[in-house]
Amino acid sequence: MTTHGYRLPSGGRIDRTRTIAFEFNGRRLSGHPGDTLASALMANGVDIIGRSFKYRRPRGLYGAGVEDPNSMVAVRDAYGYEPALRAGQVRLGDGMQAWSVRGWPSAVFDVGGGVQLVSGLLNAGFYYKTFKWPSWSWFEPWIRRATGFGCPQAVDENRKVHHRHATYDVLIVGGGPAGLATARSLIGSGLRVFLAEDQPQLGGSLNWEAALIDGQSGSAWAASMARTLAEDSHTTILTSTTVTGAYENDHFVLVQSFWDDRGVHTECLWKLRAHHVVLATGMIERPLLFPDNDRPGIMLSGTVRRMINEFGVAPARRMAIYTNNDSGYLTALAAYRAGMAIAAVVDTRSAEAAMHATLSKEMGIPCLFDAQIQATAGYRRLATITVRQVSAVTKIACDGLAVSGGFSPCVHLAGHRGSKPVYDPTCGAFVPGDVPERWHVVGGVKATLDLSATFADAGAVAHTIRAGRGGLGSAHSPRVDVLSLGTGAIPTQPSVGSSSRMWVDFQNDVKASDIELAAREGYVAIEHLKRYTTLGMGTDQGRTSNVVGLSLLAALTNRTLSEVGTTTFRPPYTAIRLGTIANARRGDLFKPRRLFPTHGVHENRSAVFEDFGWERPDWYRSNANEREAAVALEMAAVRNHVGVFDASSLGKIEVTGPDAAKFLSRFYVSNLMTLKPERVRYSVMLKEDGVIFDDGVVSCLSDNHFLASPTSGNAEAVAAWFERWRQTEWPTMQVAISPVTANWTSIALAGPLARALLARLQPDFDISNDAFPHMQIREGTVGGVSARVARISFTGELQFEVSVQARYASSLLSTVLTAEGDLEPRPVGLEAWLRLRLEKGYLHVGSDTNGRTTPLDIGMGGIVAKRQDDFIGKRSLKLAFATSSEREQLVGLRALDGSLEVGGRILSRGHTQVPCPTEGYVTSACFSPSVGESIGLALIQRGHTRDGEVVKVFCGGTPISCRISNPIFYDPTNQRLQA
Amino acid sequence: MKLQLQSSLGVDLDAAPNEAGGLPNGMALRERADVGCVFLNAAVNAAEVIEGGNEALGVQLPARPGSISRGPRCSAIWLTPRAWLVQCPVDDELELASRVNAAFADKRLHAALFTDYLYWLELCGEGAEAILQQGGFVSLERDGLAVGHAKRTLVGNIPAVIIHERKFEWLVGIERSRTKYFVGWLNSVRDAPAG
Amino acid sequence: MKIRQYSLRALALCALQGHRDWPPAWRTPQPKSSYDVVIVGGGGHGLATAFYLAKHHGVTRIALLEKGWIGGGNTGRNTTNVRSDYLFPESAAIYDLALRLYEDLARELNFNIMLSQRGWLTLIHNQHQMELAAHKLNWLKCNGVDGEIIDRAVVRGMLPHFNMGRDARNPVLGAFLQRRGGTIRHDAVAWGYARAADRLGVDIIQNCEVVGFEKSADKITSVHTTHGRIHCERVGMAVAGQSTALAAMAGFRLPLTTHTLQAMVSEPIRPVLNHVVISPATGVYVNQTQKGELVMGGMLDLYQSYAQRGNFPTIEKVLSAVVEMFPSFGQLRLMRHWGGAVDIVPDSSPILGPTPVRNLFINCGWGTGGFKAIPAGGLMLAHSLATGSTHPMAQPFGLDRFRSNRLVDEGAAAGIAH
Amino acid sequence: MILIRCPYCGELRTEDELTYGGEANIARPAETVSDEAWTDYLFMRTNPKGIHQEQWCCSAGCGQWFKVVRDTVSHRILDVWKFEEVSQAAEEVA
Repeated sequence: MTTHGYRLPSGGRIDRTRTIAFEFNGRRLSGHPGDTLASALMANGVDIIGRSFKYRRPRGLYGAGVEDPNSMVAVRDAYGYEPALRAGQVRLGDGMQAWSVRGWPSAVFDVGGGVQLVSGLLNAGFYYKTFKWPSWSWFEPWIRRATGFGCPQAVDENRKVHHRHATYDVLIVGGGPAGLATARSLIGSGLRVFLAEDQPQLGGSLNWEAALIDGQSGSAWAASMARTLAEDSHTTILTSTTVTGAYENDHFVLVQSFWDDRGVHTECLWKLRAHHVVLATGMIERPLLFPDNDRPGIMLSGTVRRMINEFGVAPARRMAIYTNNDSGYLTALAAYRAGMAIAAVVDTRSAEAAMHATLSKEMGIPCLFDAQIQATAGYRRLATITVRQVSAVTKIACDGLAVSGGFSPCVHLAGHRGSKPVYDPTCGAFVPGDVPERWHVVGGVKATLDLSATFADAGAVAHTIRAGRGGLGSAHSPRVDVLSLGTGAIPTQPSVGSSSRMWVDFQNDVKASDIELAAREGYVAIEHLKRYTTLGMGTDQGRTSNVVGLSLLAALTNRTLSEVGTTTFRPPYTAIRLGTIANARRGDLFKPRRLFPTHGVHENRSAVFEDFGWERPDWYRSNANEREAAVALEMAAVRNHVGVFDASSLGKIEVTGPDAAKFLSRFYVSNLMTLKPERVRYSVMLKEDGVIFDDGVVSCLSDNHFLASPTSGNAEAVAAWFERWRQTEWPTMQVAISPVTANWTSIALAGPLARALLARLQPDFDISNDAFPHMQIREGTVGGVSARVARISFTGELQFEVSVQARYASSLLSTVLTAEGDLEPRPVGLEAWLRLRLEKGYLHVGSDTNGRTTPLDIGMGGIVAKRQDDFIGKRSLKLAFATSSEREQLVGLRALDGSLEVGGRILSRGHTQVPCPTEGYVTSACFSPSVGESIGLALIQRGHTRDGEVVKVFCGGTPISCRISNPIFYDPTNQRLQA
Repeated sequence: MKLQLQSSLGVDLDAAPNEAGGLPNGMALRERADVGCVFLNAAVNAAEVIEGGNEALGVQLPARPGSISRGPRCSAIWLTPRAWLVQCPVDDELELASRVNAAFADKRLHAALFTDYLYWLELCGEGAEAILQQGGFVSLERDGLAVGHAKRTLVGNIPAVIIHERKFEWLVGIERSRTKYFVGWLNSVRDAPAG
Repeated sequence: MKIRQYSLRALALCALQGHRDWPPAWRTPQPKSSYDVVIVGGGGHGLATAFYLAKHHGVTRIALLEKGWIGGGNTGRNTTNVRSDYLFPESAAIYDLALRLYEDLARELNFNIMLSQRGWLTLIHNQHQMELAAHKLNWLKCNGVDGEIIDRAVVRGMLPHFNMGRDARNPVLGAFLQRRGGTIRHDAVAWGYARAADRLGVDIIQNCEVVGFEKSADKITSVHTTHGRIHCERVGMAVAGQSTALAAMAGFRLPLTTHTLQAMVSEPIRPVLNHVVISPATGVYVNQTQKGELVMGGMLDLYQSYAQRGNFPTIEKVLSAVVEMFPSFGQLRLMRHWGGAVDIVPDSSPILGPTPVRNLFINCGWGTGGFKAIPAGGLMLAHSLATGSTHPMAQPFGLDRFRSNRLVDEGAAAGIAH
Repeated sequence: MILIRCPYCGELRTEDELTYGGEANIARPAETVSDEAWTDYLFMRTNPKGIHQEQWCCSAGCGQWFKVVRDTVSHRILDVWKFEEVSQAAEEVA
């Protein structure tokens, strides 16, 4: 019948005019465009594609699509590498390479197959009972090594990924007869319809079933439907697109793949919202249980039809069929018409129940009724089956066996939304239960096997949707003349053979005997069964095994299938590549980097950037090549002449309106009602639990116009915090909050020569010490452009902070850095800046405070006590713990021997070795050039009462001695910043 | 002395898709450094300041969400129930802001300089909406964001102001510090397959 | 012949009999009308409580009520990570106790819980985090808990698939490593405790929901269930995700909100990742199960939810971070995702001990850290139920701390996810 | 996926564009209240499994806070209203 492998001389939807070459396990093979890897392998006579998970049994193709538990392969096409795919899901590409992912040295000759010799020990849950002595860690590495499919490889990925968002009136899931008919009936309704079909062509089962619709073959009808729908401007049809998940409020996630002769080149992940949902997902065939039912050559009956009709491949030379419903006969007919030899149809039912039996008999196909398979033989491929009937046992030679145990509707998407499937005993299947509002279920997914009924149903659903949306149009009712699948089949229990040879879950090697054992040991809750035996937990997610396993458990525990129920259906329906979800969000696209407008100027100065929410210069290589040396030079510049620091990320929130001062006073520990125009005040801000949230200065620019400057990291959070309280708690306050941080660039000039440097910028206001003292702000022009200049200090030196609109930023920074004469300004990075403030004992929120620090702990108790009116967090400062003597309070530390490090623990009194109790930690530390000592700030229990005390600090190694001191190490009288 | 103006685009234009090529089917992307902005924010209900605002700006401050009023010198975009974005030629920014601030000395309405906060990109062409929709829904409504309307939303995981100027013409404003990221993102999504 | 002790020998013997001789792992008793102690909640903490109560305190009349199937709550839905590298001595003490108990649990329960101490790596992305790591290390050494800081080269050797390139958005300077951290087979913990507790006489009653409490003065006298009324002397409650509702039934409030914590798993692949890795920059963690699947998770969904379902925006964030860290993992496939309902306390520390109802004791509020604390949580609740007093280790975690605002805020102290 | 129509800007927003603000209608006590009342305000929440009144902010849109009645199991939104308005649904629940 065939001259080349198993390819049939004619038929199928493949393009026989072209041949494409591919490799499987290093063998060069060929197929045709339109083939899947599965059909091409079958056409080339490849029997064994992989090995099972636990016993490493040889495995051939079992299903043609996502339901296949067996054919896991690794694939490399022209666009990338996939370590674990099912062969039936892979469109064949030219030059494609594929490998079996289990079995060593090969899937055909697998040394690991020897594990079958001890399979009696490896039943369900065996590892819970063993490997405890001497320790699981002795066994685990060996067991781990034996697991898993493929392995990711570091190879170039050329596959592009895109994400799309869309809103539609109707989403139709499934482009089989039910979905197509529904879409056709919605044409002209004015509704925007989106139809997603997971196969490359529309039609679903019509492509491989014998059906006549409106006088045409099923596939011809589907093709004409596709043309009609493609012409409709309101309908969008995507093939090769799987709806993988349904989420609340009718959001769906879809994966669309675009492929050409060389493989999948693009994937598009759709996030789609639909007002109506039509579930037309059809059914998946399920197997029958019998001894040694896992041999290569045994496959689902529908898969056989699909191989013949869609791909022109004969799955075997001599086929037998084992069925409990009428679809087995359709397979027999399809095989017969394709010219294959049929060994027998083995039907578990009696002759009267089989409505298509006569047809088979007319064609001379032997039919055995009331029959069950009690054994099979053939290691690398099926060779014989042994059939038992009441009166006889027959051994039949065959190299292929098509199995049908009925059908399971694809209820998954409804399940994602929490809809519990219900067991319908009349059709022997779980169908969707209560579906969400505006969901409609059509066709096979509600176990409708009859096409006429499906079309009628589709028309009715379309009518409902149109009526609900006020749409127009009329139903389209195709005329059907078709060989029906007959009635549904109830899963039946095997009555012959050993349960320890019956595979329920092919991938994980869960056998009927494992389910018996689980039941015996009390793992009878369906989730317990699943977890104990691993039933349905493989990559196929139990599509073929679940119902079989459930019916077995039901029988073993004398319950109905309804009572047993199903496990929870969780997204995704089919596995999604992580790379597709990640959408090339790599590197800088993973998280935006926020750049200063002056970024280029810093780059020119060889700044070393750190990401603090913004890319900020940490230190400058233009100052020195080593971080420590550069930092020392930058500190010296500030102390001795002038340093230039980019403070652009510092928050800038304009707070305006008649109640602005009152409003701000409710957030800060200090009273801001008394803040006059051109004045600046420092304070801290609390959350309601009394813990410090942020600090910074508030400037009064003019009456009713304030500028709050939260820390860089909190700029957005503080603006949102203000806004939330304004809207929700104090809606009648007349205040407006305008966050304008990125509009401005702030350049701080710090050091004894700061005023001279500022003068070079020719401000249009007096900057002398008398006219512009410390803690004041001016608006005017600097360098000829509008600017705000604040005289504040974070370094303890004379300091001006100049803010201009960002478009002048680079010019401003370049100008001050290249100031001529004896000013010698240096760029100063964040590290030097933070050490300068540490010498001065200024707080760095987040470093010197933690999630429990209150203003009382940092020495602001006096200011709190003065406040008469309420502010956020004030009440919490009166709770017992805030005033308790155990509080950790902020103090200074001077190292007496060794050097302090951030995070050093203060050992409790009397302890000199760890482990031991501690009473605080070092929050900031550095060697201070100005003081000539290793200094730090620390939160220490009762610290404010312990000035001068010597404590032991553990910074790794031997604890060092430190003296508790005032936190202001540098210029305690503030002479320098007021100069 | 006078500090120099710098292009408001803090990124290398050569790396960006531009009119010379890179974008599919006749689409164009262009920086709009000519757009100046003033952020108007009311400390009281909008109704109380609309009249004064109109007088100072010569344009009706819109009260309907998402709508834009266009005047001879500037246009005003609804941002929140109490706040508007005023677009004007970049050189008019200071003067417009001063006029508003002079009209509302008590600060019931405040005009903040805002030109340098936002970086504006113009995206034109039939596929422009599809490009934006790779970064978010743009609108979850059946009919999308109508022509002549604006909204704030997320595009490519960052906040943006989107204005649907006219058919196939969009203006996108993003915070300046994320410009380089956004242009990189546009580069990564521009060759999406149709469908 | 029924075989009770689990061992390789027993397995071999049973194999000869076709495994027909294994008894049920636990009985299926009908509830009696009265017990000394009723434990509500058949998750890890409830089952551990029952076991330690019977084992250490000799209480024999114990009922454990589970409204569904045991281990079906967060115990069955978590990502199975264990570690004890906590900062505060109070937290470190309790989590390290749990880890030490886990280390010997397989033998104690005669049930292999598959503790795999393959090491917990908290990545260090910048200088600031390096300082935090040093801080943490000092703290742990003071607490007597193990930990070490490893440098970039060592991380590279440990994580061959990790993105060490210059294009990495979050560069790695090193990592904080707790070698004793790792993973445990979560179902085995529930089943192991259940089987061991059952053998000590505890009645484990599944599919039995508590619908109310009968009180006299400020004491519970009996528990109303879907299986009828059960009289009892003391009640223990360990019902993560349902704590608020049960407390309301008993007449008091808890400072909790319930959120979804999601987890996702890839298809099984060959061993590629030996450690548990968490990145503080993204809050995302990933490890590979013994079966080969990658288990991945991230931060909580920020809004309150009892949905116990996954949600795509979070999944997208987590998986983008995973692929950014391990670019080749982009080739793998997301097989399943799910969500658990976790109880979040303002200070992210548990609530243990007495309640306003005199004979009702609780164990709740573990947030995302419940699984790793199971043995200690059980031990603490058992102590309260047996003695009526609070174990010294549990004292910092009493409900009363919210009145004085004396919180144990681990998250705030370290800025790290649990 | 949470989906809420903002009552201020009228746009449908997904959870990516919204910020959750916790339980609504928790009154801020005056400074003079007892420790118990204050810590109740700080920490105690109703946390119901089912109908919940809560605050949300249209944070990526018009920046306004509003109130929502949501089912914490199904994520169905039963009502949305502005701070200055009263909700029929919320009153029925209460």
